[in-house]
Amino acid sequence: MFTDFNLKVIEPTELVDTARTLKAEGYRMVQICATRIPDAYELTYSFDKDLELHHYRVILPEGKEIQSITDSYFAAFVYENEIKDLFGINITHIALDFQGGFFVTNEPTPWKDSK
Amino acid sequence: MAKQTIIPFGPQHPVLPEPIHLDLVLEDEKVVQAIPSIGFIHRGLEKLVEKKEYTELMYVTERICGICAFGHNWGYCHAIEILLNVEVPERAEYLRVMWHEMSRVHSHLLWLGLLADAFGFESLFMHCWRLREGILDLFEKTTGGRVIFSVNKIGGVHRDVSPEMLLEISTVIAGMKKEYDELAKVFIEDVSVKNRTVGVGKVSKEDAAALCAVGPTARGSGVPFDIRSTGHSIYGKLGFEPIVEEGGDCYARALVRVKEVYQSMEMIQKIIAEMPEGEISVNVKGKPEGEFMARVEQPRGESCYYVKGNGTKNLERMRVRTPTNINVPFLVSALAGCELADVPVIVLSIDPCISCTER
Amino acid sequence: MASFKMGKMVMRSLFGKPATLMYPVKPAKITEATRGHITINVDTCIFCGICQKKCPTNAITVDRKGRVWSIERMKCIQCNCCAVNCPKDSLLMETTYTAPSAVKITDTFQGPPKEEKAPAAAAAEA
Amino acid sequence: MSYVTKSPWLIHYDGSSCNGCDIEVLACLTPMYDAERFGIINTGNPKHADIFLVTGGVNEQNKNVVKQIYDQMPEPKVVVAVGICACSGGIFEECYNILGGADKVIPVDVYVPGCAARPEQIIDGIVQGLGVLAEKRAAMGKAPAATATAAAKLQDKPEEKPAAEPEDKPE
Repeated sequence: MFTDFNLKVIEPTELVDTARTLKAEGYRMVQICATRIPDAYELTYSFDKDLELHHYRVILPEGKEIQSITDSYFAAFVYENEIKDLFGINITHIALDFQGGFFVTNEPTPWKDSK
Repeated sequence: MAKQTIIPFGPQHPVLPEPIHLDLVLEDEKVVQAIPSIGFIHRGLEKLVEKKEYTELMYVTERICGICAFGHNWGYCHAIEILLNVEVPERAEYLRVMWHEMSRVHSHLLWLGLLADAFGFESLFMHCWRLREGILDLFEKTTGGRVIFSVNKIGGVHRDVSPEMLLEISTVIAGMKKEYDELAKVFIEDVSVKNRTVGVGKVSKEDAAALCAVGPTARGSGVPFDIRSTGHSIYGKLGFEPIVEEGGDCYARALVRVKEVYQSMEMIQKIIAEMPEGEISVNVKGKPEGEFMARVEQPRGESCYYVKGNGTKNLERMRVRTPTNINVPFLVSALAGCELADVPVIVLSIDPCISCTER
Repeated sequence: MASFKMGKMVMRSLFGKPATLMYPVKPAKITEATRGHITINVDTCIFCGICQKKCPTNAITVDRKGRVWSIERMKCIQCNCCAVNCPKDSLLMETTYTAPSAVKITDTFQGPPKEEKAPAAAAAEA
Repeated sequence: MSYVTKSPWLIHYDGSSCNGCDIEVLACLTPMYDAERFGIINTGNPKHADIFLVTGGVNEQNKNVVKQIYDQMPEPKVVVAVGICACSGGIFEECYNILGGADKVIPVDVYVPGCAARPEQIIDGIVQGLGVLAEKRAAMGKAPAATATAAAKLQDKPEEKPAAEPEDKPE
């Protein structure tokens, strides 16, 4: 049973290359999770190989944009659009970009001001 | 090049009780591209962490989805138990897996019925749903609810199941298996089922793996990915082996589910036979701190529960990644190049659960 | 023989008893464990307000001073959370469900006045 | 019009529910509960329906869908809100994207409690809805020239704009 949280913090600029390497090594993308922390966002990218989870974390300062990983993992478009709509993080070059129309909410980007 | 037409599918569509909207770009009768748009049942329940304590959040997590309610609740409890360093009693684990596998039987029967309905096999639909009621009755007798159970708690389960009840479950499941044999035969052999499913919505093993598909959807394409094979909880003791089909079409996905029902039924019998005596819950104290991601194999596939606590009774973040969420790209790829008339069957074949997806 | 795959099932359905439960004619199927609706024994209730605080949907209102316990039936989700947390076990999950209605029902229970038996009863129960 | 009492058709729309009530609504139509023996048919077309079953709360994206389906149904019509979410928003009431129960958007005639609502409760709710339907029809009969708006007034219901929306389906 896995009880630890394999976390590795990387720079926002390293993200696309990391995703590409992981893809070549046969990792499967599990999920992307955004968390609001003071003055920044915490993006956790989880990958899986042989049923073991590996998390890569990007701390993205407020107002900065980040490049999409959809060129390595097409399936990431679901999460990236979601994060774009709910957190207001600008993710560029998404393969299937809904331009903020993925989730229509009562208030735009409800998570942005949660802290 | 033929003229392109865009046909909207959903949100209110007879084949699917749930609202999903697809823009189907057609050339004649062929679907060239499908663009999903969701958010019709987005509730934003992940944000409730700010308003509800981590113990109250239990009742929220099981209402993420009414079909796999037990699994959602279990996954969340498991994540919190890891953060709080709680060892769950063995009997509680056995009971949890028993209810979880019962959920799988009920969910797969429900899906098989809906599939039959999607290609117009009304009587098969009715028979699947009639059989499913047997499981719901067992749920009501053991937990008190038909679809939402409220039986889990952090550190164990609320209700114990008496030996007489276990015996009854065992007998009911054995009886159900006999009836299910006939239904399974129809799904596996019947010409009308095969006509509508064989070769429809084909996705190769490589594509399924690249699209990160999970659950029976991936296993139907030959990807042997199943969280239960990590042997977490008591699955290691049950000798679990994932069921894999190589076809990659709707028929293969149906076949995986047909066989998984048998597998779950066998597992339930095994659990009942091996059920240990003892406590069903431990007292839990403290406030969760740190972060963890728990994974549970739901009827629809792997789902993840990420929790981040900061030492207060309100969590900092709770995130749920549900199986349909990650199967949507798979669906988009399966729909490209199919006939318009096959769209409902393909959409159903990934077993979409939209309320999970949008939370 | 594709058309006879369901033959046995069809024959059984043809001659067997219907599977239908005939609900309005026969009473609803209810088991001992069924979670239907919450009731309160106001005589043992100490109006501590824990149920109000714990209720995930805020269906319960407790008026400490007036000793009134009320529940909005159209908000209660039968999660049994209040009954689990009740320190005096005054709350009980009954097996019968709330009937549908055209208005949103609120059930109110008035507790006995505090002076009557406060010290004695509390001591006896503790 | 009297034959409608014998065979009321219903349309079911899933608002932002958790699926629990939806599968229970479907379970009502399958052999064990078999609401079809009362002549009830689950139709996909609002123009054929007398009873509108709403499950789940209403949010920003589907509030127009709910409204459109309601407007497209012919008079007299009954709205049955199934489940706690459709009654009041339930456990999701405090979520940022939930407006509340179905009554925030359309007038609701019968509330069916339960989480998830049991099939027996849903059948009870539909039967109560039939009573309301008969009353509404009687009210319409008294004023033969009554239009949809007049009938709504007789029922003291908030006036709905009858044909403001275009007649196409929300699909």
